[in-house]
Amino acid sequence: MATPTSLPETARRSYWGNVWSTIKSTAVGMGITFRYLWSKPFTVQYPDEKLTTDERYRGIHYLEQDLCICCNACAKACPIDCIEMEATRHGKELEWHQFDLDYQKCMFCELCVYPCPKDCIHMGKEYALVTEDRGTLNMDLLTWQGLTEEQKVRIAEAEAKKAAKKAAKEAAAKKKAEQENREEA
Amino acid sequence: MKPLTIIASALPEAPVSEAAAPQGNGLTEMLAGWLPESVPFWGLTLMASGLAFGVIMAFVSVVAMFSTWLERKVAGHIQIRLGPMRVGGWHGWAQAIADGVKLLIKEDIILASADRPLFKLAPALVLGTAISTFVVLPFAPGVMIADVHLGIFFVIAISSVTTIGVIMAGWGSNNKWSVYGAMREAAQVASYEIPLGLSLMPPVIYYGSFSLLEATQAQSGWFGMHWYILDPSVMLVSVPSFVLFFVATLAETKRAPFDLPESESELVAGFHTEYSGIRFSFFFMEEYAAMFVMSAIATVLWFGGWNFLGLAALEGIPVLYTTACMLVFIVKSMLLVFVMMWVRWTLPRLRIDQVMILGYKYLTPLCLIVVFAASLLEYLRFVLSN
Amino acid sequence: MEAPKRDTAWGPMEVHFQAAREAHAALQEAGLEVELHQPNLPIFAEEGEAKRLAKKKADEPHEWRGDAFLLLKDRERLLEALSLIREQLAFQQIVDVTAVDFDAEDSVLWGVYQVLSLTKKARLTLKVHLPKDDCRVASAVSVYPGADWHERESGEMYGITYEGHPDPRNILLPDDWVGYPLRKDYEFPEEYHGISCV
Amino acid sequence: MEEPPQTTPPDQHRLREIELDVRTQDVEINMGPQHPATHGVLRVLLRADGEILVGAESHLGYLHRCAEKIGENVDYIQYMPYTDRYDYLSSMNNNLSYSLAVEKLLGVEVPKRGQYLRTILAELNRIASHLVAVGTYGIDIGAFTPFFYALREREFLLDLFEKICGARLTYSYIRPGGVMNDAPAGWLNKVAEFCDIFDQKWPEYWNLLVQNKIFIERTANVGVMPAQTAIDWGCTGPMLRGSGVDWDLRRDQPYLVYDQLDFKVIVGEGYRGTLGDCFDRNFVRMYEMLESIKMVRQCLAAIEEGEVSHPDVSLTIRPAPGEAYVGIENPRGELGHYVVSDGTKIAKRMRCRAPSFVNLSVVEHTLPGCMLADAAAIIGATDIVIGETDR
Repeated sequence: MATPTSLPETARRSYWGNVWSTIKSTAVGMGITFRYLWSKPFTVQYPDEKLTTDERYRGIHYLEQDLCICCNACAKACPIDCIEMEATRHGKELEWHQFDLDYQKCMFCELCVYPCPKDCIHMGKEYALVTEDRGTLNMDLLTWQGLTEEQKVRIAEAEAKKAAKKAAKEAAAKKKAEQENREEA
Repeated sequence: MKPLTIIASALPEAPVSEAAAPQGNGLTEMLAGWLPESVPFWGLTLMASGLAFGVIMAFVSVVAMFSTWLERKVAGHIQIRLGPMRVGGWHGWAQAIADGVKLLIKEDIILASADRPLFKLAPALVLGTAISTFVVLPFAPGVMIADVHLGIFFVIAISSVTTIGVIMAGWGSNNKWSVYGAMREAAQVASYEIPLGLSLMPPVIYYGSFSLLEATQAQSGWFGMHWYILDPSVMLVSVPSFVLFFVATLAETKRAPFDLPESESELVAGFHTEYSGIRFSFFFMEEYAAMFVMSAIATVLWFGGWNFLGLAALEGIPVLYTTACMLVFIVKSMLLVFVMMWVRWTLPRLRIDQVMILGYKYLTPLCLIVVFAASLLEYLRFVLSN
Repeated sequence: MEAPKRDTAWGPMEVHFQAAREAHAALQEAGLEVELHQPNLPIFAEEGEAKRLAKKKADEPHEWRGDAFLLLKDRERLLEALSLIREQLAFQQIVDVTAVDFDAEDSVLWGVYQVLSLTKKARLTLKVHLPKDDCRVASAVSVYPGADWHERESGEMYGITYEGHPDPRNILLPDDWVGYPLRKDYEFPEEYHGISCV
Repeated sequence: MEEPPQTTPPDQHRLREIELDVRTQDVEINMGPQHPATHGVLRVLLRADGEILVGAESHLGYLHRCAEKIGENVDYIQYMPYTDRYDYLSSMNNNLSYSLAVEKLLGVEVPKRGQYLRTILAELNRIASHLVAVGTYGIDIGAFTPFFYALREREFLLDLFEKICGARLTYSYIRPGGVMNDAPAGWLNKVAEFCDIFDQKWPEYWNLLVQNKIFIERTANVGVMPAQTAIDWGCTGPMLRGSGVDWDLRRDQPYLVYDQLDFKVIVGEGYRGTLGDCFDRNFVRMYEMLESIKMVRQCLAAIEEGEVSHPDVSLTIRPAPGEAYVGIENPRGELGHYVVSDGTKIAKRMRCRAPSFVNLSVVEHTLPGCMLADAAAIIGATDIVIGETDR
């Protein structure tokens, strides 16, 4: 099999050489550990002290819901399909039902962030996903559900505008018709 | 001064030092004073034994608890961690108590396929032997359960009974890893008995006695600093013999780098893989008790026992003197225990054949050389002094 | 030997093409029927080509980029070819043995052998076509011992029988797994021993 | 060619008669899948005659996650996070191998700054991975403390990775077409700082662990693998170099900017025992860390401002049809990705040639004849990551 290129350590050294190298290397090692015994510990006491996460940290997502247009781009980009969203459209306004991100599956790859046309989904800095029930890991990223008061107002305004427009249109059509009638007459 | 020997009569076979064991003295006499005269002598002896056992057991528990805590703190700080910090507030001082309570209330699992009598008996045997070695330790003047004349011999003999307990545990567990651990323990302890016994010979030759009490008393000179290891006339022998004893001790107490019976990265946990709850804690306590006993023997034989610089000045105040002596003794022993821990967290583990090589090829011949040198030195001293 | 020149950011290319050409000539000389396939696109895409290709429809004719490979026509002579590659052409190390099921409609699998020469510092890819209905090929273990586990893996994943393999058990999958998971026509099981796979 | 040593088949019980007419039988021990020395869910079935092993057989597949099948079902950029999870100790290198294979099909070369960043990160990740390898090796043979010192330096590296890509283990930073984003301001200075710190700390591991007499006794002459066996069995990385074969893809098939860097390929010398033993493998790892530091320093000196990603590569990748194999020097050996494309968004074949898988295949032939404790030492010196062997 092998051709030994050099003698093994034990064979090469003499009896007393072995004794000496054992004592020496043990002493060197114990010197290092003894120095560390009195040095400042490197660890932090986790729940009391927390290390700061960095600017680019990829933690639990957050959604700027008022920007989101429910285009499903992030859900399509996700390699494991862990995003599900649902909203009803009222003209320009969205009535949100759900925006679920399943952290049982999510692998924090940030691929959902890039395709977003409105730049509204971000990786946050929260990281503790400790829970006693796995079901709770299927999180809803929505800050509110359904319609907000402002949205309702805006929808009402839009509807009123629409109605006014419609009325104006109808009125115009009526006028036109009347005019035509008159012309015909 | 005469030591207060408590249950010398409980060990009828053991040769009792004449100077130090007046019959019916100590605890038996104390009990006789309290109890009605109708209580027979054997009853008193039994009660005294029970009391002594209680005291030792309590002491062992406290030592084991403190040692586990210390071990974790030492390991932590060597590894730039903190170790336990939560339970009890200051540096997790109550961690060991919490662990003890946890182990007590944990389910005691006995495998269906285990050999039940062996499995159950093993932890008791292991802890029992560890405790009985405490009998001969001279903690302070007068605080010693029995001054066995062959005290050193007694400790070596009793402490190797642990091996039988470990083999029982390994075999009874019906687990191949456990059997491996047990067999390693058997091979290792049997081999290291020789260097252990031989390395104890230089101090024995020096003191001319096997008695631990006499060894301590012999070192009381020089204002309490006439320790064997500090005596310049024998330093050439005392230092090497201590190093050899220490290495053999590590192997005897299954401490790293000789922790093969329970090497966690090869044998999972070796012979106590299948133990849980209180039975596991027995093995745990045994390890620390054995460490303490071995360190205490080293303290007595090399580091002057309870003697310390200027301690004799307190002799006038008995209670203070005894307490101080005890404190000195325990602190010295714990320092050696600390060194054992320090070694453990520094060195890798040996392989079983290397353990054997170290024992037979290195330690035994070196011990023989040291014993020979010690004898020669003693003869020279004898010739010179006459 | 000098380290080969770095042609691209992903390593030298020309040395591998050269090795493929040499191996092709040597194998043909030995009477083995081998085809040399070389890419027809340049190594680097021209400006905006990635975008152009990205817009291309799937059914348009495509150019081809990447590694060159040798296609051995007769799979019965694989061992002959491999030992020639090892002994004469000095490709000492087998890097990978795998298979490719390009399309569910295809009638063949590709058996792919990647070998590496530590002296020439070149790689070579040898392929054989294995009909799906008679999926067997000689095991390369006798020539390259390193093919052992690779062949076990592609054997279980593609259902290829490596004839003469010393230990043809499953390696990653359980012994009683049904089907060949990496084939394109593989149907995912509903459950395995009562464990739901869905 | 060397015939591999035959292992005893598991079903054949060896019954032997030894002296004193004692009939003995081999012990079959199950090491793993839950065992501290198998570095994950590897199961090795050992057959032992007392403390001496007479046979070994590995059983894998406990961590099989169908990564190659997934690769045929998701598009190119979506597959990238999965490559992180092969060898989770050196995700940067996995990303790099995959990205290079896809770039080979795309025919695009990353801009210079991107290449330098990739090189720096690959080398830093190599250090991080070797630190774990050497540290856990200490644990395997019973020295617990060096592991914590190694993890302290690794922590510094993970902080650096967190700063540049936001993750500490599964980076997904190096992507087809470039890198995720440019290094933040001051990051390169931090890397230089790390190099200085590491140079000071390295002798500690060397003195505390590798130079220790017991360490040498435990590793020298253990698990000896001759050079020819290593080549035959396809071993790569420190396993191959530990056996004295001078082969490093970074020098011999230079990718990225390695051809412009001045570094030495560390080869085992057998200076504590036989060439190709466990000590040599760790020796190679230890010195490779220093070489990596050297390379990082050179990269830091040479890096210039500019683009980090190729402008043509977007999130949807449709490489030209064809096939590409790119093997790079992972900390554990040659990590190759073999990608077959038909011009669509989704690959036809996504093969990962994992170094641990190959290196592990030779272990069961090295074990017979060793002692039980050596099993931990040999498996540890192979430095396997089960995520990679099983994929």
